[in-house]
Amino acid sequence: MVDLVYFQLLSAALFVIGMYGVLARRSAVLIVMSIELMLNAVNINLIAAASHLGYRSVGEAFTNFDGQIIAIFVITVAAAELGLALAIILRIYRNRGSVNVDEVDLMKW
Amino acid sequence: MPGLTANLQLLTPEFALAGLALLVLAVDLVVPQNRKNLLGWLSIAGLLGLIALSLKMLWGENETLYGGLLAVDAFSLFFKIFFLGLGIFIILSSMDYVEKNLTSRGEFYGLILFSILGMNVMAQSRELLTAYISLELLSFCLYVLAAYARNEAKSNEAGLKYIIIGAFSSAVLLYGVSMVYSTLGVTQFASISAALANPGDVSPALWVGMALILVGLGFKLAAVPFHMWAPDVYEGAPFPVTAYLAIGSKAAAFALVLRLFAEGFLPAVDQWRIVVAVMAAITMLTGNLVALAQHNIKRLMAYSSVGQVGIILTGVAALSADSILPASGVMLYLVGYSLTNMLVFAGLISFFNMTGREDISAFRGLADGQPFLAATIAIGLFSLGGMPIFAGFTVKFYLFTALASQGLLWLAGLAIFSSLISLYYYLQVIRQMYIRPVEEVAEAIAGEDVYVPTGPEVSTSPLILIVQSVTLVGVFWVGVYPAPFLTVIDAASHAILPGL
Amino acid sequence: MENFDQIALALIIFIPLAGAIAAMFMPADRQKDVWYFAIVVAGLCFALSLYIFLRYDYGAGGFQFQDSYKWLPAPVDINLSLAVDGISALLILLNGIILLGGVLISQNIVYRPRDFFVLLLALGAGVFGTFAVRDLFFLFFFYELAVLPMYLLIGVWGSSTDFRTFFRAKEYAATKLFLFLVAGSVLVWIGILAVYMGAAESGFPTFSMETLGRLAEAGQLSEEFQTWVFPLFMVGFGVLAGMWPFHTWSPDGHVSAPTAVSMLHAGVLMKLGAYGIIRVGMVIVPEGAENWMPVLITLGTVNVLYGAVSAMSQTDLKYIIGYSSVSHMGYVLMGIATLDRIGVGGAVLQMFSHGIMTALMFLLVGAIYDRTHTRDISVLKGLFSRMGVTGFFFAIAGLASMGLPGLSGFIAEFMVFTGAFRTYLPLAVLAVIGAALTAVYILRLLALTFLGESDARWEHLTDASPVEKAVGGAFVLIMIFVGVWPEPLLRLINVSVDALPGV
Amino acid sequence: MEWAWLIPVFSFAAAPLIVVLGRVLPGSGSFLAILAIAAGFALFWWVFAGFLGAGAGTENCLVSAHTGTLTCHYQMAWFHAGLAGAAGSVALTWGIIVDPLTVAMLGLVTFVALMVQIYSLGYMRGDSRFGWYYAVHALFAAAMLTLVLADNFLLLYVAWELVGICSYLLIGFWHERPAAKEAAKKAFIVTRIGDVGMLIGILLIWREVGSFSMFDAFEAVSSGAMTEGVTTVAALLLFLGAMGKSAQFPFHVWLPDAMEGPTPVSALIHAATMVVAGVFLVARVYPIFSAYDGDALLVVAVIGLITALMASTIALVSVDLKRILAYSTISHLGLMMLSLGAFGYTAAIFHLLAHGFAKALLFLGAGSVMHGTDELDIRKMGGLRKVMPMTAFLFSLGALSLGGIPILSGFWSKDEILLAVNDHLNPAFIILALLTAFLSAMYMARAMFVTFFGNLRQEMEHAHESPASMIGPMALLGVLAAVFGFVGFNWPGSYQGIGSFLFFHEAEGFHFNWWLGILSMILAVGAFVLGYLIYIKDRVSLEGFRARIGGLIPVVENKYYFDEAYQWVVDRVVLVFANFIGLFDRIVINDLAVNGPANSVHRLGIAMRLHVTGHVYSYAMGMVLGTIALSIFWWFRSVS
Repeated sequence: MVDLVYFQLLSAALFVIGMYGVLARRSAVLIVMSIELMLNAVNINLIAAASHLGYRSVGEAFTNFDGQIIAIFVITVAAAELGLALAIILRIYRNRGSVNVDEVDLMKW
Repeated sequence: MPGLTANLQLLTPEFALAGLALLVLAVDLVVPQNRKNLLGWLSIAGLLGLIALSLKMLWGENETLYGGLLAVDAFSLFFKIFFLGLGIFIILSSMDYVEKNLTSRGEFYGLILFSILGMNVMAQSRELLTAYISLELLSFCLYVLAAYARNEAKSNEAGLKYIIIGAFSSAVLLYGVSMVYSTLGVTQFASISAALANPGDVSPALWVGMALILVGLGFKLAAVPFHMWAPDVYEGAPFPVTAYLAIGSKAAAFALVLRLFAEGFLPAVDQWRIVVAVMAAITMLTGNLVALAQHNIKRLMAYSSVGQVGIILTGVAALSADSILPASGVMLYLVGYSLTNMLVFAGLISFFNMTGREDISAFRGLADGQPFLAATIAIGLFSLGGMPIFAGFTVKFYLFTALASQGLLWLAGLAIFSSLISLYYYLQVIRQMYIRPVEEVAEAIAGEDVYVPTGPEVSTSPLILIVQSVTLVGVFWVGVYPAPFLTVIDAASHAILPGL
Repeated sequence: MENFDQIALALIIFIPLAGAIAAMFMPADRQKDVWYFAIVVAGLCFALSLYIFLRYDYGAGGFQFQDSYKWLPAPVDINLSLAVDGISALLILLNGIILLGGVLISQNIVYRPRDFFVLLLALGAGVFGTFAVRDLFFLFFFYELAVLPMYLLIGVWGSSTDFRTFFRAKEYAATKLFLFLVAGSVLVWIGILAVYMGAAESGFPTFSMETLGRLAEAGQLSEEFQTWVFPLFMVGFGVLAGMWPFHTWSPDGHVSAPTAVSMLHAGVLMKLGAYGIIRVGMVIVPEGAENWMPVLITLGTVNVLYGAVSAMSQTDLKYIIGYSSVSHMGYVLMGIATLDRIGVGGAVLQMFSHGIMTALMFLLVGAIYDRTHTRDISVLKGLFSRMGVTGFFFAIAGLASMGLPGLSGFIAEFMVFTGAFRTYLPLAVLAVIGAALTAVYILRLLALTFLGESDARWEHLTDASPVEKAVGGAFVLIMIFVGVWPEPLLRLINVSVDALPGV
Repeated sequence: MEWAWLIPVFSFAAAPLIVVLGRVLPGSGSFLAILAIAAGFALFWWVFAGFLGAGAGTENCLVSAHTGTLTCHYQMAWFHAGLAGAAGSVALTWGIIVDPLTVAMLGLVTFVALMVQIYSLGYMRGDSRFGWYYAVHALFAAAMLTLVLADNFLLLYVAWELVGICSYLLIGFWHERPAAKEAAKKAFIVTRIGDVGMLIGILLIWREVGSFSMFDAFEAVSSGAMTEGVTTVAALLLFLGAMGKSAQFPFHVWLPDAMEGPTPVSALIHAATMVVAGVFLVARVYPIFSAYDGDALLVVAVIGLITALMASTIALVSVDLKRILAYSTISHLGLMMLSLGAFGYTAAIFHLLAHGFAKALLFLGAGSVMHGTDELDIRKMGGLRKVMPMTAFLFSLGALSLGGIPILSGFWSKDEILLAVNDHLNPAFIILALLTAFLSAMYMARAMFVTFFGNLRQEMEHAHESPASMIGPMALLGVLAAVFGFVGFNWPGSYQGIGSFLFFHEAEGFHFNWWLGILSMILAVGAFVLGYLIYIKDRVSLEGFRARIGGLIPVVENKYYFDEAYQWVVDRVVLVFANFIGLFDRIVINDLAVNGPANSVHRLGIAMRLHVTGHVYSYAMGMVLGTIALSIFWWFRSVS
């Protein structure tokens, strides 16, 4: 079967891309999207690891579900987080007609 | 699996709390707009009941549920009471503010209750996922609370920054979790420590995973360099929420950190002690130095709490398998710190209710207009600065003694030095309130005092007076005779350090 | 009686604290009542301190009035253990005297009088505590407690002064003084923790000075450990003792502080530092002390000369006295540093005598300032003809400070010199010369301020009020008594100094 | 005799009583002081008798091995420095010595003080601070008596300082006069400089001997425990103190200014008693000075000679009557020192006594003149004998006595000094000493003739004779000034002359060196005759002489510019340095060393706050960097 390392590399790449998005984007919405990307990287990592660990002991039944469980939770939480974030971004848009985080700096220093 | 639902009754307080929160939300629908304070009273009553209930049924318990995901022990009980009490204080001191400044007041209390639930579970959880879920529960409530003043740009901005950075950091945290999981295949603290006990065959990826987890928690703690959201969020959030952030979320995060590091990472202490120590050092220096340059009282308190976090982190760095001193030190410090901060914030909130101002220069001459208010704030600030007969001094001394006992004298020295710096900006506030030019003193003597918030028409509300007086007593009590607190705290430390 | 002795020390700490707390609940506007109340409290303290001083059995020596309360259980194991030896007893008496005097002459505090006396009493409690405890935690606790009120006392009730070349705002002085003292205590704190660490390494994690002293005797604390710990105490406490170059908070603090605070501050607070060096530095890390004493005595000599010379060039009465305090604390440091039984005894006696003397001076300066609203000696002249008693007392205080025989200062300085000549001849010679410099600025001050034709501008002046006369007279009598017959004090000092290690 | 300690105690008691009760008592309590000193005087006679009666057998008395005279010693505990009995601690005592020196000094002090205080009743009458005057007088008397009785260096120093402060208070008695204020300050500070040396010397001896008792010190010296070097240094340091008090060159500058005080004060303190304390000190610790064949004494002699010469020259040109007397005092003190330096112990003390009586008389005379004329400038005087005959007579008596006119006491004592100088020092000394003798006779003649003889000026006609309370004491002193000298030589019978009573080591009978005696007699008489011719008859004109030494006159008239030099040092060195330190403290220590770091920390904070930019992505960037740093750090920790 495919070695775990490749999955990990993939998730790492995805995670870093998400990170880059957070840093590079100026639109709040896109930033949130990039965060979702990072979370999905986490999921890949988890599930890969879980399946790998699950088959570690050959011949036995699939034993280690933790990864998948965590992934499911993460997806749920991510969804909630997304909703919350969008709500707040909406407020911002209402109040100042833009979601550009460059302009959101009333408070600094 | 057996025992998953065994002794489920031990979770009654949590279920009840959730129920209470829902109840508040439900009642909110029927309570007329002008009677919303009822909800506050309802929550307070419920919290009081919960305190009594928890003490009654959990005292001396030492059990685990769901196959070790949650622990019901002295440690979690201690923090449970801590958070419930804190909730009472926060609601008490926020009622007037909410009435004046916020819409949809019902959900406010409901959210606070939910967040308390999140904190309680955080203190109980002995497994990474559980910890994460509860942490997010807390965080979500806080995101909303921070943005609660819907029509204030500052509040929105606070919410936005908070949630973006929060989500970002939780992603990092999760990534760390996933790495730990992928290297060890376990997520329970106990198993992690078992695996760490013989670190011969673990891959360095594990350390990175732990590092990322530390980052995620560092965000909750607002430890440098993960602190930058704190001042903005503190400034933008509604005043009571700021207090709640400064006290509650930090305490909860520390509860989690303590349990995680004590029960999970302790065998690898040599790996992370220096890391945490350096983090603590940078945190307290940055926080206190930047606080020197603040003009907004909320921002000042934000940076000061960053500095305080640095000092508390030193205790985490000193955690060791052969002494409960550091753990107790951290918890005692949390008690002293929270009481003191509650005292200060109660004063600040009532001041804000009077004047609607939050710049430090607004406090000029407060001691002549509102002597008691000024005195409480001054006492609180002196206590934060670590002056004796107030809690601040005693808890600092205890914590630093713990550091010394672990040979971390340099860190203790740094911490003491940084609290010297902090004293300077606390003095700036006290100076505004008390020290006035000679000619103004003459006016004050002559009775023709120019200062605005004076006299009965503007005065501290009884609710806040309750908070102030209770916390005041607490501050003096911890400062003068902390032994009773310590007996409880030592029990808690024993719970997370079973070896002792 | 026995059980009263048991609680005497607890009482002398508790009474002023309780007084302060009780005063908080008094009506803010009843200025006189608060004053009377404070007088009663301070009077009780004075009576107790006198009782302790007189009842201390100098024949037996050692620590007496022992009493101990459990405070924190193991592992930190902190007890509120109280006891005094001759040195502490003497200094407690000093504090009793000056606290009472300070409260008495504060009758014309009109701005927030209640808070003033609350803080003043808290300060007194802190000082009593520092002298009475035998546990490092509580020593430090009360030490900080004594420092805490100074900020507000100076900041709120102090006075800003506009000098020709610079402006000295009271908040600046208050902040500087406060931060300086706390900075000093930072070092002390680190030192205390270090000692705890060292003791823990040798198996006794404790803050009890009793135990730590025994550890040091038993050589449980290695010499190099002591050698790096002692400077922490030396400098940390030295700051409060006005040790050069950490003295600058003191003159500015004096200039801005109200009279009573100056009295307590120069009279008692600065002694806390010296006391700390003796009680903590010399006893707990004696070998380190021995290695560092050459430095300390050098700094002390610098204090003496530097303070005296700077005092010469000052034009503000309080600056002159402030610098003279710096100079006189130099004798204390020197005496301590001699590690000679006479020298250390002299240092302790100097603490007492300087306390009384400088308190008297500040009292009188305060009296002058209240009437003339200036302290500029180039403006004040010929006050003697208007304020005869004030001038007379001031002259006596001045003579005492220049070490005139028959007054307390002489015996103390003489003993310090005696000790220093045996141990550090060249520095001792310098110090004797410094003593002569004192005469220069004191006489300059007297000549400019009191002697000479009285100025028309000061026609209206009235002499010191009866209270001031009474307090001042009492101080004068004490100085003469000690100067003529120091034995009653020296009996206590000698026996306790004899017990110090390394002497 | 063991009650000798009471002599000062009377006056010590009187002083505070007068201060406290002065307002209510009649005469502001002056009588208390007089009674006290009178009691002291009476007690002195009793002590004197007891001492003459005492022998080596008497309790507490023995013939000291160090001075060779009968010495009685009484003491009681004072205080312990260091735990009693412990090693390195020392017990201080109230202790008194009664030996010939002390007895002689007691007599002088009590008698002159008594006279002066009675005299002051008239002189100070009506002064606003009459009581204060007497209080300080009493205190002074007490301190001075303690000084001569003290048996240990500490007590001696205590008394030494006390007389100093009394002198300060009395010189500045009329402090409204700026001159008086300054003079008082000057006197105290200048003498203080000497005192520092003295204190150092005392402590040095303590360091060597481990005790403050003089006897222990003498013992240590004679037993060689104190080496030659230390002994000499200690002696010279003590001598510094003596120089200060006795106004020896170069510390003489304060004494002339001290004349700003009331004249009786000058008579008592600055002529008869306090200023001779220096001489007394050297005599008291003579064993230390004379040890190791007296290296220190040579210095004493030289200083004494310089002082004597310099002062007498200045006296010759001064125009203020009191200042003439002051300089003459200085010069005679110099002679005493010279004599001590020449092993003329007896002569020195003898002259000290004789000079004390005569000089007190002269000052009181000057005071009487001032009282009668409110004038001290002798150029404005002349022929006063017509209006104040008694004063004139007594003053002249004193002048002649000090001038060394035979059979008056001054002649005998001065002769003894010359004799000692001649015997022990090299010829240069005796020549200069004789010159001094001539000069002193000369200025005495000048003062006497110019003031009282010649014809009366009309502005002086209002002048009047002084009351009996002033003349009486002068008369008594006059008697002594005239006849005291006779105690000097050995009358037929058992009495062997003062040298048999007051001596160092071996008693010396009275001896008289004819050629020296005649020489000094010629000089003295010649001086007076010359003076008569110059100032009364002006047969002899000084013009030629003046012309020849013209350059020197202003130098002498300006007192060799000592005051100017000192003033320059004070202004240009001391004060400048003090101001420098003051500024240093403010600018360097306070502003740079203290405020500097504080401000830079504050600025650091202001700079550091900039990292919170307010942009959410930069916060995220911070987290990312932090994360990377942390991971890398931890990774490398683990792999290494």
